[in-house]
Amino acid sequence: MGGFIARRLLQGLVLLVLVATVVFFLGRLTGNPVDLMLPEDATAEDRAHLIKALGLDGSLITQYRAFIGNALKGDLGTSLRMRQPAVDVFLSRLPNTLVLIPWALLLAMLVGIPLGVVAALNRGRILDRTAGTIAVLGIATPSFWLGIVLIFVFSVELGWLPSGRMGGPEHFVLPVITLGTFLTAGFMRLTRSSMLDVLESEYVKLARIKGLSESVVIWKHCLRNALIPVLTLWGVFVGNLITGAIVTETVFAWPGVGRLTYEAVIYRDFPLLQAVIILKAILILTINLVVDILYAYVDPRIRLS
Amino acid sequence: MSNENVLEVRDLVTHLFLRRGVVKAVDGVSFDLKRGEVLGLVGESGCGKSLTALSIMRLLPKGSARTLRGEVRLGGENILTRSPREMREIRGRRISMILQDPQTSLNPVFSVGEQLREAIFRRRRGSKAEVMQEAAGALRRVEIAAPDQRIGQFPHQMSGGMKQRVVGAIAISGQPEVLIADEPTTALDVTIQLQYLKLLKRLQAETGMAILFITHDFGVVARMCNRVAVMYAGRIVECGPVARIFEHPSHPYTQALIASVPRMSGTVGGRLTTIDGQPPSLLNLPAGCRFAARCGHVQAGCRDGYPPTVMVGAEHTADCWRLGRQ
Amino acid sequence: MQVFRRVGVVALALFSVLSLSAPSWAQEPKGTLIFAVESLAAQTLDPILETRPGNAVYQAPMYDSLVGFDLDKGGLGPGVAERWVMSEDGLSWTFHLRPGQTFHNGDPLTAHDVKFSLERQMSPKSLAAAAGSMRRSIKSIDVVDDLTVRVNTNEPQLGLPAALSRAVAPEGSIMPKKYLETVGEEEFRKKPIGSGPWKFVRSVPGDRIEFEAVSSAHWRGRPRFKSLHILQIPEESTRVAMVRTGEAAIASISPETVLGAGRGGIEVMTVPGTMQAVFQFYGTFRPSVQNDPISKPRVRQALSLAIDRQQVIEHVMAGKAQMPRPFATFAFTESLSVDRWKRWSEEAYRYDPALAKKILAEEGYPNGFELKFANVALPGTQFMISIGTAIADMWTKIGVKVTIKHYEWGVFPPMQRGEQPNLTGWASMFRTAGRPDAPWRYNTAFSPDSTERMLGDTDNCPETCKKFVDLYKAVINERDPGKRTALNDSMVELIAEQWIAVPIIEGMGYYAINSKKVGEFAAIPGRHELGDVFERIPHPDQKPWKK
Amino acid sequence: MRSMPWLSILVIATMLCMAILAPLLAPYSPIDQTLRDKLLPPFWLEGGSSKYILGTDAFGRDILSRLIYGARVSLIVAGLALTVGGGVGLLIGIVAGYLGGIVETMLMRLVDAAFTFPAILFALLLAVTMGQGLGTLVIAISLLLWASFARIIRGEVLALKQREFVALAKVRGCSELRIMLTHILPNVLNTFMVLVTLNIGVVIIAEAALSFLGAGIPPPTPTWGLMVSEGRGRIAEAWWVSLIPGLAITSLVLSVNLFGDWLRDRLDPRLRQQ
Repeated sequence: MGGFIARRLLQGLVLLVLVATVVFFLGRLTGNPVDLMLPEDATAEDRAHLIKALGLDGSLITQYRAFIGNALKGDLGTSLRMRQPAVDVFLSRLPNTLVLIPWALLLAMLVGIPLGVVAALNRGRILDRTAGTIAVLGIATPSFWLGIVLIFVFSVELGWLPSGRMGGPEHFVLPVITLGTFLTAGFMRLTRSSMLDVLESEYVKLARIKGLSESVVIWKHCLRNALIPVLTLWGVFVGNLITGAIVTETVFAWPGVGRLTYEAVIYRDFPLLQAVIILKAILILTINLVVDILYAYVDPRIRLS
Repeated sequence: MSNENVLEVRDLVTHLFLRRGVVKAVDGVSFDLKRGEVLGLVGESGCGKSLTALSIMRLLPKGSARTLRGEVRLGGENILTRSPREMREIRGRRISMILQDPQTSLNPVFSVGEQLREAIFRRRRGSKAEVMQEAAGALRRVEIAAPDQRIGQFPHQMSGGMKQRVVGAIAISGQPEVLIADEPTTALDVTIQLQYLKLLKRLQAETGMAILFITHDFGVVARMCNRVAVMYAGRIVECGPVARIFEHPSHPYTQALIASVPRMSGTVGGRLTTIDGQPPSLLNLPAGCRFAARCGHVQAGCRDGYPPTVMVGAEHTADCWRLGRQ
Repeated sequence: MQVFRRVGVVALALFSVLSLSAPSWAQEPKGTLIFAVESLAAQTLDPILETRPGNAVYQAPMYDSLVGFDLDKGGLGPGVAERWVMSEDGLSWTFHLRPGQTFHNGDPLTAHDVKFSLERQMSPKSLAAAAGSMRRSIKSIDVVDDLTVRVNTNEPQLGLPAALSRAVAPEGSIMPKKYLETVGEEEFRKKPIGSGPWKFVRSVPGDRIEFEAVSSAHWRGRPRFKSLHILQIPEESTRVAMVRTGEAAIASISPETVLGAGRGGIEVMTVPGTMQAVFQFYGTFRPSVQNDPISKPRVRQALSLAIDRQQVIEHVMAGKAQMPRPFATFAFTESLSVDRWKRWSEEAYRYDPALAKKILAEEGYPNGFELKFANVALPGTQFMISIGTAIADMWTKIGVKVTIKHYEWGVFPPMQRGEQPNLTGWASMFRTAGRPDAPWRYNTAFSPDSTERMLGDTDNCPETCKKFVDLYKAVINERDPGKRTALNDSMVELIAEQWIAVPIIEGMGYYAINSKKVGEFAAIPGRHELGDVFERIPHPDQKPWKK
Repeated sequence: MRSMPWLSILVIATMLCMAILAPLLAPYSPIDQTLRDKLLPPFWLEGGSSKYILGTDAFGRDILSRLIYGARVSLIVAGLALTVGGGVGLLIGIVAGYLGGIVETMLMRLVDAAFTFPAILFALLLAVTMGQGLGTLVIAISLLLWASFARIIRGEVLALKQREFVALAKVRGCSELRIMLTHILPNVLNTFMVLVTLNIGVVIIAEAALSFLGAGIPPPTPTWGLMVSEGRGRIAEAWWVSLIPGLAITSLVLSVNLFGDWLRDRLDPRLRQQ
């Protein structure tokens, strides 16, 4: 177990360096923050000054060496635009995204998993078809569009819910739905398919032979097994949520990390961009690690080694 | 062994409905199971043995298979007409089953103890401790060493043989009157097979339950059963006491089957014949005797209709035109 | 003499400000004014860290600028300094500060703060765009007395007041010397104070900035609302939705949504002259493109004639734009015969595809020619894409085969540098902000040592290029307003006839307004951002919108 | 067992026809503007004209024509992205799964990296670097796909490796390469095809999302994603501009998925695990 975690952490570190390097150079390829910070009629002199002020002078390699050096010391630099430590900026926004995700996941699980089970139990029947269709609809609707339609219907027309922004519980409804829809669909489909496999398995037969009640058979014996593949996708899903929240956060003016990342790209705020990507990667790696450990717990056959 | 039937199957018809068509897997099966006896149900794989068993348990694969006709009388009452919830009450406590493959028949994510507990718990509610005590006891009965440790273990930590014992323990933990054993040893190594058979016999002797023992191996039949029913292409073609069937197999198919196993008497070099040809496709069965195509003694009329069931001796019946005309 | 006339003008403007803000002293501020904007830029409240838009949107409420606005006409007006005079030798400007100004912590605002602020803006750590040029032009700054500052320059700098006016740049913002020196930079950035009509309350990164009205009167006018919240709402449809639902009182919008917003039963306010959309040609002087059609001024003129500007205004800009004046000139452009050029433009920028075709034929392109067209949008000006798409379509209609390529703003400036290989021989969209001083903008576009240098570069400066250089020198050193206007006119003329940077439309700023939340108000002409307007926005009951 | 999803097949076929025969079917050019006719509703609404059956967008461009040409672009994007991304995934999956050992470890770490790295961001970076365009979009979306393909294919291969015929081939002394090509590849193709069908939807949605973030195919070229994104600001007064392409996307993805599910049940029940 300990060895397993240690090895994973090591791999994670290598992976981080890889990611960091990619971001660093890819970012630099995309142009220059100075041009975006200066008014369109700035003189060459103004540019030179700003470049110096931002410490963007010096060759790429020197910059890269400095970046990696500091990064290993845990210093990911200062946001060019906000003149604050990039890590602080990220951490100040992270909670906003993190409060959104659990609800989206909860929605996905509360709706998606039971729906998947029901669909599987009624395989091929109308209920299954409808559930499946709804799921695909969930997958097939661009989330930004869904978000805007939701706003239009529920805030503008009906005036039931706020159009966006963080705030009290009512502010969470639309973003969570927008963020959770795809997830719900995913969970539903996955649960359904793995449920189908489990239902045909011998041990479910045995459970029935024991004369266990149908609900015990399904919700205890089947579901626990059916959830194993669902769980594997968890890591990926949550990862997607953290990064994929960009669209939702844009639509609902949610000051989270997704939006932050987007701005970091658009304004070429390299230190921020690097910090955001690296920290996200760390986050996702951790989540995956946790998921794997959970996995081993749910499925005794898995040995962490 | 009394003469009273604990299980009577009458004209049982179960069909599989597939995209390819209707498979007449169980097509009018009838037999009796007497209290405390072991009845072997023998036949090539795919002749409908397992499906017969599942029909009796009413655990047919959802959607694809359905029992169309017939009766399954357990202690006189037809359980096919029982409601699902009544059926659940019956399962495990009056009739139970051991599945073929121990590897897959235990739930991987629950401890052995837990899976036993569920079974026992249905019979007698009790404190967790008590029930666990009994679970350990159940394991001991199926000759599992150090049951108290085993109880905490998960299936993947056990050998195939041991798993099958656990399955056995689970199956009989409800003290059923009837146990269906569907090729319980085919998945086990030969050495372990023998142990397991012994175990079953012992348990049967102790509990006095009747066993419907499904197998394709006459050797096992000879070792386990009092009577044997030979199944071919969805029908039972011959049925009778083991000894009698071995001496005078009346149905050509039975004869061929027996010819194809090394003699029990163990005379070395007993010749091994194999049955040439394939069993008919259950999708479209031939009119008349289903064995006709492979039968050595096939004659005019064999293909006209399904042969009658003929009494060929005490408790010994066979479905064959030849016998009928004698 | 002229100096006094100038002062007179300023005084008048000052009067108008006072009269405007007078009634608001009447009642106590109440309620919250919520303004939704696309981006809070860097969201820093330290003036030396912020570029123009950020400064103008959310620093303006809490900071005053040394030189302010002419609120009615746009352009320069009194600010922290109520008047400013140039010394006879032209080597220094003296700013006379408005008496009785205080910072939010009660400290008086004095000449020392002005000196401190300007020097802080010029310091190396400053990100202010003009810091470099300020360092070059400003020799020293003397505090004459508490209400008088003298800025000494290396050479005559007619543009200095403009450069220190919020109408142009953020560099004029006045920061509290004493406070900053006592609490230090870090703390100042956390708890900034200024002298504006709004006090800083808090800033939530990526979400919003909150201000509160000052408790006393203010020369910019005392706010009618108790607090001011500026929200960052990136998605336009969401902004509009929030105005509809009343979650926001005012939202910045783009022409695309003006129509919808209007139909949605909410007020749409427009700010004239905030920018000019232009199409321009890089490196036409380079040998490599000598034989390209677009190196011929008349061909470029034909391209202009092919543009149906009314159509663009009406349909792309939803009617919320107007016919442009010559490149980078507006109604409020200083020392320019604006009326003459208005008339000139109406003629020159007319729609005449027939003539366009004719010219092309005469120039030897009866079947048109291939034209590469770089379409650029700055963040928040997506309509530039639409305009580009529209005129490309119009050019195709006179037989020019346009291949249009879109660039995200960030990748465009690098293309302007060096030999401009990727732009030479191309037509490209550009945009120029509304600001009162034409020469400054012309310099950055046409001087051989400038970034865009459309007429020629230092080692290859053809006829027109030379002409421009001389004119520009003359303009910036001419102190007689009359002569200066004449020179400005001829500079504008020179460029206009080159058809090298051709205005398409004069754009406006747009705001969707919930008329139940705020009363009618006017923005500053040429000033897109509302940072200097919030304090004058009334409650609906104070000044309802007339239907 | 499901029956053949005729409706889905019909929808897919229609869209394919639209894509292939675009120039013949489209009543107008997809990019020609008639500013005077802008934002006309579909013909069945009042104010709509039979001239523009599905109405016009903000530039007075015929939505039907844009829809038809959009099908072409969107499907080309999907096709290319799936070939590139799916292909790479297939290759890596097979190699990693079959060779195992250090190669597998490294490749799979790479896959993990891909999962940690926000694909949408990668797309953004590419878009601003290389400029928007088909190439960029395809690369971006491929980057989004290959990893998941690789993971699933590898799983398949691991299972296949245990099968006799592979062992036999080894015994017969076939080279690794030969085994991969002649024994492994054909056996994972089913899985691959199913994955492809199931991912078409993913691609089209990704295309839409990227257009929304300004990293898609640049205007005026019509793509469904871009159309939805362009019209989003007008849901209030001109819902058809974004709803119609939105419906097109949804119905295509829906059909493709139903078809894919059916294909999956047909070809490869094993795949249900993934």
